[in-house]
Amino acid sequence: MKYGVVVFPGSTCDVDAYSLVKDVLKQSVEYIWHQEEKVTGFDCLILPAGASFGDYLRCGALARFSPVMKAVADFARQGGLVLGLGNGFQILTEAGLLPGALYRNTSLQFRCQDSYLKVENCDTPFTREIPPEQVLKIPIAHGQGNYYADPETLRQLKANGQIIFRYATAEGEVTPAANPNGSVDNIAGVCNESKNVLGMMPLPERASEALLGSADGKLIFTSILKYWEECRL
Amino acid sequence: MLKAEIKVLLKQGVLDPQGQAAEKSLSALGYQNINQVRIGKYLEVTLNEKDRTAAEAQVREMCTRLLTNAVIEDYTFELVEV
Amino acid sequence: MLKAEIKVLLKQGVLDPQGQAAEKSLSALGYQNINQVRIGKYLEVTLNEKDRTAAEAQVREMCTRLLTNAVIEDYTFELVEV
Amino acid sequence: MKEQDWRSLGLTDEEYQMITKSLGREPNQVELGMFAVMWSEHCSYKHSKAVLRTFPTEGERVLQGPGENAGIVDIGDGLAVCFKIESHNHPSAVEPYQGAATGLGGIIRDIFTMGARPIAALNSLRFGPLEDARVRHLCREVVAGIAGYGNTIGIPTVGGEIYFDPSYRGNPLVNAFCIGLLEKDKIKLGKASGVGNPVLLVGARTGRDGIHGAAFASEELGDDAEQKVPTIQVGDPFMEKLLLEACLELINNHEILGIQDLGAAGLTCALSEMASRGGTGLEIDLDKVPCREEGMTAYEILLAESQERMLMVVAPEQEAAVHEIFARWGLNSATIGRVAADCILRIWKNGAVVAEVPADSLTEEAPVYHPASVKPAYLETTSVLDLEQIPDVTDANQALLKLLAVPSISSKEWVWQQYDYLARTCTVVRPGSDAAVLRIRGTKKGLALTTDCNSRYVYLDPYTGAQIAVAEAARNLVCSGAEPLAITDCLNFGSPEKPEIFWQFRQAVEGMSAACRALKTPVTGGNVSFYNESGEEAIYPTPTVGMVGLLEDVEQHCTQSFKAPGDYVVLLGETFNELGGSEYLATCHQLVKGLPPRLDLAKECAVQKTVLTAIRQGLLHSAHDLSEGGLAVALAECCFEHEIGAKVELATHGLRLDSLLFGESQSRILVSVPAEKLQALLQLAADNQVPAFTLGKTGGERLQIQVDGQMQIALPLAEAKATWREAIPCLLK
Ligand SMILES: Nc1ncnc2c1ncn2[C@@H]1O[C@H](COP(=O)(O)OP(=O)(O)O)[C@@H](O)[C@H]1O
Ligand SMILES: [Mg+2]
Repeated sequence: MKYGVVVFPGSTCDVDAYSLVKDVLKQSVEYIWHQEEKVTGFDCLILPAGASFGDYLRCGALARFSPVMKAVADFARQGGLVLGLGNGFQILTEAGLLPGALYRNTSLQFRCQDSYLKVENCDTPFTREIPPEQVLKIPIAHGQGNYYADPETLRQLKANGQIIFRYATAEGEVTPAANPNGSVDNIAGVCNESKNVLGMMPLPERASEALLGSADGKLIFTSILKYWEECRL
Repeated sequence: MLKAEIKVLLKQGVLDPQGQAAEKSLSALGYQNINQVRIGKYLEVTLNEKDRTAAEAQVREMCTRLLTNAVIEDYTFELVEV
Repeated sequence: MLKAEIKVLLKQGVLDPQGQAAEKSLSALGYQNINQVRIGKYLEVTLNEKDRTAAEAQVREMCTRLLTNAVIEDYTFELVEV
Repeated sequence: MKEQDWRSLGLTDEEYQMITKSLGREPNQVELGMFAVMWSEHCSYKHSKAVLRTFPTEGERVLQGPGENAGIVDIGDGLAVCFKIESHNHPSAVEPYQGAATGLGGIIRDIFTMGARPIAALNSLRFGPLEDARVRHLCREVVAGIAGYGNTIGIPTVGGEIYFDPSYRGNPLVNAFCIGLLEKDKIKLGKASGVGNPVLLVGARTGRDGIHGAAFASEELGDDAEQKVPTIQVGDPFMEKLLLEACLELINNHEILGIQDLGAAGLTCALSEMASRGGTGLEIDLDKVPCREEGMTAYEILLAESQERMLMVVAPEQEAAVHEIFARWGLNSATIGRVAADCILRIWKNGAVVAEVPADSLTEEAPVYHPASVKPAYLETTSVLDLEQIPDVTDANQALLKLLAVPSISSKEWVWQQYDYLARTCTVVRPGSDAAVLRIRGTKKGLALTTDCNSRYVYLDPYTGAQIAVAEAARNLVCSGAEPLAITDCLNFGSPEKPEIFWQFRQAVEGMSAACRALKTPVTGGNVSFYNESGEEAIYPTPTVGMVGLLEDVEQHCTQSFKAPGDYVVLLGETFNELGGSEYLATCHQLVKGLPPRLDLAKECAVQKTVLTAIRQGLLHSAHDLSEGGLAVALAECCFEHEIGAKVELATHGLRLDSLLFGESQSRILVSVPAEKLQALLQLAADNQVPAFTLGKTGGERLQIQVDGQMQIALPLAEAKATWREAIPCLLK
């Protein structure tokens, strides 16, 4: 399958997503410059982690106006898979492709550490290969990963099964102490109503090889691959 | 020219960790009479524009589109001649 | 009670990378009449204090000691009754 | 010109005479300003140059030694690494966030200037005691500044060091290290060549930032430090990220003849260094320089230290391509002049020549001083340590807990969790072990990185202390499974005009040189920061070592933590009655006294060779060097990560109990070995004549240390770990 990794001015972890697809997943991948107005021929688009536009004003606020974002929105509307990792998640919320907003961690500090994720919905293109009870060990690295949605939005998210990952203990318990950034309801990742756009603050591309400390994140990408293979049939 | 002075704060109901931290530090410094601290952003946008009504409409639009995020933030602004 | 509305900006001459980036984005969005954008902080500190003169002195002190960074920032404030 | 004109710029009367002689006339104001910054200590190295020449700088792998923006070392496979460390102490004392941020930004530019892609950063920090509110502020802001810049530009900060000591109360140290990777046939140099070729200034626009910053860095911090502050430079990591990508795109696809970053002394320094290295002249028109502010004078444009700018020389047919690439990245680029034949820097503004100076007179012909050097009087007192007068430890449990809570020993997680140490997905060993290990994509190889300096040792004996800094850095790399390759150093000292300080400096350089020769780690570059004083007090002399090591197979990396219960715990190397300069004496007896532990370089090499071979043969589960806090602290540190305890038995063999448990004898490494590999390890040690002591086994939830059959330390790991982990966060709350 073919991935596209969107590159905004100041994108930093575009290389991480690109290398993951190429070296670990062994799929084909291309960078997409933010000025592109069309994205065609891709099966999955990744909005990469790190920073974009220096994270100035608000993370994702300036990137969402890049010309490519109209094309990303069209791609999503047509059912294409879009994965926003860290900064990519922030861009997707700023662009209105995902509900809610991400703001400053309650600790007021950037946090780079392992997090443990409870998978709340295994019935999405991104999570179908994850064994339901498995707790994923995936690192976070952000200063603005505090997820907020108003009560009504939250209710809808729950009702539609759009909450995909929640921060938990290594044993899978969702507790306040396991929440690294103050996110409402320990939310670490959400998707849109039709489940083809996922945003998450933990970074699975950093946890897809044993050499780097965990390969749990790879399950997300194998899920995507399986979904794509089935769709093709 | 007109300068828009824009004050942005987190919506009531959205936790303001920065404000709370400052509040704590201030009482630790001995200020006993602090009731509340809130911390947000202040922006100044200077426009080559003379017409206040046009400027107002434009500032509002820029705030909604780019300068603030309505999910978590509220803003107010004033226009001053410069 | 009195509320101090404090606006903080980088001193004139100090580089404001955020303001510059926002300025560029606004012109890319088609706003042609933007002359300058500056981005700073906005703080609201509510005090259990009735005396304006006392409040003013206190706010100035808090700004110097904690709330702003005199090396690179300037601030102004207003007191409003709440 | 009047005396106060040059004196107020920091030039001496003799220096002014040298300038008039060199020019054959009096300089004008602009020229005087250029000389003042270029002849400042920071740019000219006038007090240190002669001593620095004694460093060993050559080796089989060295592709670029000192003299360029950064050193370069061959790592095989057609690849090379480029690395350097630099100080930003004075700016950080005044505006800690921006000072630290721009320090990192500056060293990153030094790396990509050479044509390398920056892949990791480290930082070496020194502050006063955290009990002091101002120190806490500095510490928080410096760390936030490094995080803010490094995380946003996307270069992982994978390691470093941080110490707290009263000597740094008024003058913190902020040293930033960066390493980049490049193909070894793509090295770029900061040279101007080809008469008539265009000179381009790219990146950020020039503002009035940091005028006389270099001169500011070349003075002691006085009470008026805050007033003297030049306009503070604010870092713009977004701009630098764009600059980095644009420059690398350019370098990889087009012929760039010379490229140089702008740092201290701004355009003046970059122009004069490029011309001087290339043996050419430059004709520069300041009206072409994109400025951020209106009405900037020639003086201001030439001296401003605005960040995120680069100067380059290209062939005329490449000029358009440069402008096109920079425009695409949304950056300014301007052709500001041409290369000239006459070795003169000729600067124009408003159609008139405003400065006309031989390039070499600013660089090569800067004064070189051989300052007086006198052994400091304090050493008379500090070197006397009568252990007989000090009662041996009675409650070793308490002493260990006390040491684990010392901020310089305790967990540094509070610092590094603010850094994105995983960006670029190459970090194999994260912060918290002896050295960071990165994989090199597209190869089997890995790099190990560390910075080290125990400045208390250097204070007590600059020669030995500096040797130990090098030895310890190498030991850290070896414990991670890497072969040490080369070093870069940042020499932080007080005023070189004080003979006692200059003596420290010379001794330290000699000590480092000796250790570098023995360990075969040449010096490829570095930085000198003098005048680190506030009030009467100078900092401890702090020659920080940044060292790079290579793993042929990154899978063979090793960390300090115990991995499994039931492993044997073995101590390699010998323990002596050495408490001088130890953390134990400082913490438990409030004494900074004695001589630092002896260092026998031959023994050091033997221990390192043993451990490196053992790791490569797959014998070890962990390896950890002994440093501050000695054996007991090292054992505890090995237990923490995976919460695997240990039970060990020691024998005093005539040693004091405190020396045995907390002494800091050098050339010792603690390893854990699975049972079936113990014999092989002991044999290997014997073959290398390295004493090896099998102390006990890993396992359980406690750390237990028996000495001569008596339980001296028995601590639940949970308690010990909490003490160690919470120390810094508690103090910073
Ligand atoms: N302590 C040192 N050891 C070895 N080389 C040094 C040392 N200090 C400075 N140098 C070398 O002197 C040159 C000038 O250093 P510096 O002025 O710090 O470079 P830059 O212009 O990049 O700031 C560099 O090549 C540097 O490597
Ligand atoms: Mg340089």
